[in-house]
Amino acid sequence: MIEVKNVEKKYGRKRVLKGLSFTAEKGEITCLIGINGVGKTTIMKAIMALTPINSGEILIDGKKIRKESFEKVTFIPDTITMLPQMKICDAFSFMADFYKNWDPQRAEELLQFFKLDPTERIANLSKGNMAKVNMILGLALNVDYLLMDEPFSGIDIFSREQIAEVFTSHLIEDRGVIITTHEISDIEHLIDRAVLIDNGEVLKEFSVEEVREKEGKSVVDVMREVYRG
Amino acid sequence: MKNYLKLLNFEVNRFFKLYLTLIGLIIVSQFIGAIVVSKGYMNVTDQVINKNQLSVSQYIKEYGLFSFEQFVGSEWFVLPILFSIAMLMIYVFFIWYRDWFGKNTFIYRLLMLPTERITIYFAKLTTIMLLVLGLVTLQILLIPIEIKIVTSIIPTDFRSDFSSSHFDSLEMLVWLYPNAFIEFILIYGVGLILVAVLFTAILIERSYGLKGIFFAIVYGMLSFGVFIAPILLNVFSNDYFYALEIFLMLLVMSIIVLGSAIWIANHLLKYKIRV
Amino acid sequence: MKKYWKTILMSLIIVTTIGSYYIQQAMASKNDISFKIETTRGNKGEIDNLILQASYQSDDTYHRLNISKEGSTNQKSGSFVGELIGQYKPLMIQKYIQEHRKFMRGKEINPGQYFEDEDRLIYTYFRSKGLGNLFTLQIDTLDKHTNDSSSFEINMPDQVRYDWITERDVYVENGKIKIIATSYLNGDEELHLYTVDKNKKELEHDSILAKLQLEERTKVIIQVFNDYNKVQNENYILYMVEKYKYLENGEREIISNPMYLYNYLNNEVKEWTIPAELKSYMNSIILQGTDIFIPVRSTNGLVVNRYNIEKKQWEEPINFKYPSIANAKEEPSLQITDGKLYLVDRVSDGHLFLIGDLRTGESLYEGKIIIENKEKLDADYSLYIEQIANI
Amino acid sequence: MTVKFNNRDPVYVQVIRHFKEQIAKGYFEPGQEIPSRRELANQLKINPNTAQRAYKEMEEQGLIFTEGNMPSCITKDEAVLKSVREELIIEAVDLFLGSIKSIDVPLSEVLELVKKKHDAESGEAEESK
Repeated sequence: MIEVKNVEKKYGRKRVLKGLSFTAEKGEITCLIGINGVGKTTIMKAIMALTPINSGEILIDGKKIRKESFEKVTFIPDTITMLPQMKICDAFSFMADFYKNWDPQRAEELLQFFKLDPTERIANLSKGNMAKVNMILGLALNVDYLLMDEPFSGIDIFSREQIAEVFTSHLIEDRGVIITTHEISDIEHLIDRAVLIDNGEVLKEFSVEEVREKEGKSVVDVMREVYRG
Repeated sequence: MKNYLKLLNFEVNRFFKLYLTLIGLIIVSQFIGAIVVSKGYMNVTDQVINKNQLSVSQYIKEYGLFSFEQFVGSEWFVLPILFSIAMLMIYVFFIWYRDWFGKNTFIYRLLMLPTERITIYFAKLTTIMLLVLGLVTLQILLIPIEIKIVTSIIPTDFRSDFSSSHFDSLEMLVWLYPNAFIEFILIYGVGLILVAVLFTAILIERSYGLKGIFFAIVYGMLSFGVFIAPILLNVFSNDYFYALEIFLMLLVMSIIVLGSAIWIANHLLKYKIRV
Repeated sequence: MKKYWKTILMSLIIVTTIGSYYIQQAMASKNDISFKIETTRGNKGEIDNLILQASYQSDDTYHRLNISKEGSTNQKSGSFVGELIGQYKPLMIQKYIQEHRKFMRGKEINPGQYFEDEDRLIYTYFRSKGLGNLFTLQIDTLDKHTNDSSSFEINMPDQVRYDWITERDVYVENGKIKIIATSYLNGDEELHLYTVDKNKKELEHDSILAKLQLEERTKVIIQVFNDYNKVQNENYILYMVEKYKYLENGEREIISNPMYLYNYLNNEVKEWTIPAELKSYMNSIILQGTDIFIPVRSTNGLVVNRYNIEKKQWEEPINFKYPSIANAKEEPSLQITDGKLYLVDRVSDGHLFLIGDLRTGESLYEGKIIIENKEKLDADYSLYIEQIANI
Repeated sequence: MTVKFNNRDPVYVQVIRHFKEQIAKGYFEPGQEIPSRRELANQLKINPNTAQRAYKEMEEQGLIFTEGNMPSCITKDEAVLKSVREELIIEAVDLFLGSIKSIDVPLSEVLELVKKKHDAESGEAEESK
């Protein structure tokens, strides 16, 4: 599992993460929920050591991040992490070149699923398609944990539906997924755990099904309580 | 090691198209220059000879022979070199900043590769050295061709013999093409250290943002200070040391500077870098 | 592997091109000119530990080399490595550094600042103290037997204000250090004799042997004839004060050039006149011990005219027979050390190297300095010997 | 087979109810094979872990059984099937009673209405067949 233990982070004097802690289990979809600017993306970058933390600790399966971890964890930021002048097939061969557990068949599968042409240049892709290719770069990796930053935001409804389907597919099964979003409505029944975040702190961390079972509340109801309360 | 080679190849590929245009520019400019300078010389000589009815030997006695250095000194030859140096100096910075800025965030991908992040640093460092040495090589290959061009235009009795090395006519060329291999290693070694220090300074700026620029400058000056410390030491101890001792101290200092540059870069890339 | 053809190709081209360029450079310098000494007559032992520091010149190539009985070693002009190991310092200085490395630290390399005898090596240095051209005189003494060194510094009196001071010779005798130095102050030139009392560590006396203001167009040089490159304890200094001016057509017209002899022992300065017929050979005058030698190349060898300072008379000239070339464009290189004459002069097939005994006039050794790689021979090369030293 | 999930009840509970309705309607005959967990998650657009939990729950309730790694099937046990039908009917009746209680109408009148409605509907069903 991924443990984030009272992580402090400051940009200059502004405290962005204030002793934030939560855990994400392997095999569960954990969703960080909070309005923009509360530090969701920062947490993800911190987990991937893409930005330093001032104090606190982040462990992946009990160990601090090191180069081998990048074969076990992957991060799909909100912009594509490949060069625009690359063709999709170039991007895939780049991934195959560097990652041992890059799965070309799965990449091929996803390409067909998303109905994308491998010889297309990334620069000429629509925002939706670019998000899909970006998604494939993560999904086609045989990793234990997948971090996705706002996978659905700002893309057309059809691409969104296609991406949502991925969450219900075998690609996600028994992998730890952390996604961030600021509007929960369209994926509420996809996630296992929810972590409500507000200006750098975790307000509430709960299992979505348990809350429905015990309190009969949806995630949105909990949010209304917590944020207004 | 394998990742290092893959990254190196990847970085070289990224610059290759621009590199080819640079090479094309150098070739075109120097070849045209060779023709223009030689033709110009011949026109002048023909005019002078015809006007004052001189014999060839009188002309030579009066105005001297055409030496290849006249071409090497011309702007046709020198400008492309200066331009390439400027381009490469800019690319020393651009090779890093292009990954942060621009439409994509390729730095994410680089930092998420399952390899020691210092490999990225080494790959980019080697790329710069390869690009520099590539142009150095190009020039060595072009000179004989340019000599052929000039000799095809200027008849033998008008020109001095072009045998000796042509790199000791211009101050700049003496530095780029020293006549002893050991000097070549030293000069390009210092060049390597300069680029390494610049890279680390860039990484400092990339890790600490605004105050990073200040840190980077301080780090740069510190490295420079450490590098020339033996010379300062010798001056303050009014020449206590012999040249060889100073040289050995400089060697040690440069290893320290290079080592610290790499160590800092490694530390920054691992713990402090921000995307 | 084939995917990385660009990088591999580039690296291969770079390595081969630069590699071959420097191999070719190394080759080029390897088959530079090299010389060897062939003995023709006399005892071979004379040149055993001799090194000739020479420079070779032919149309546009010039470089320096050391010639010895083993052959010649090239000093690539301005080679970085040569610079590092101090190859270009005068041989005498190199010898001092080898023998007294610690004492020689930070010392200048002008032999005129040193005085050496069996038990001491003394070093003098006029250090300018920043602006206002105030000078201090630093005297370092090394006791050769005990190997410890002492040093003291004297502040030169206020009126000693010059742009710079160049030491020409140092003479030490029963506690007195006498330094001959020319000092320059915006164009004016003075030849000074500073006397320092070694025990009291103070400046005892500062006399001006020659003083010249720069009149408007006249120029002035003070030429000291003692051999610059060697540390010799001559009792006498022969110097000339030449005043000349440039005429419109650029010719140099000598106004006056009296010569003086200064005697270290009794502090006397006496004018010395050179015989008219030898005037044109003035540049090759050598003062050695109590004699002034003026060598003149004759049709079949060299005539060395000798003037004995103590007896104040010209003695029998010594002449050495060898097939010299009358109007050769090179001057004979000549050096006199410890009563021996070392001569290198152009002969038809190279350079003659002759060692003669000045007392008896007979030649102890005769040999030829010739170019080893014959095919490299280019007729009008010239070989100039800067210094001959035994190491 | 699309199901509209509400956000308040646990998704796995809604999945189980969906299965019970299908059984009650006879859509699933006893012993019939049902889609695997992965197919179900995909069809119902739900998280595979939820499908997994729903299957586990149904197995506990005896609704379905899985031998080895064969696909799961609906139970053949009549008693279970009967109880499923009853459970749904009772649930519908509770719902019905809950809603008419507020209208305060005598039970006999209500029953009369229900019978008339039922006969009319079954008549139509007869003609349309």
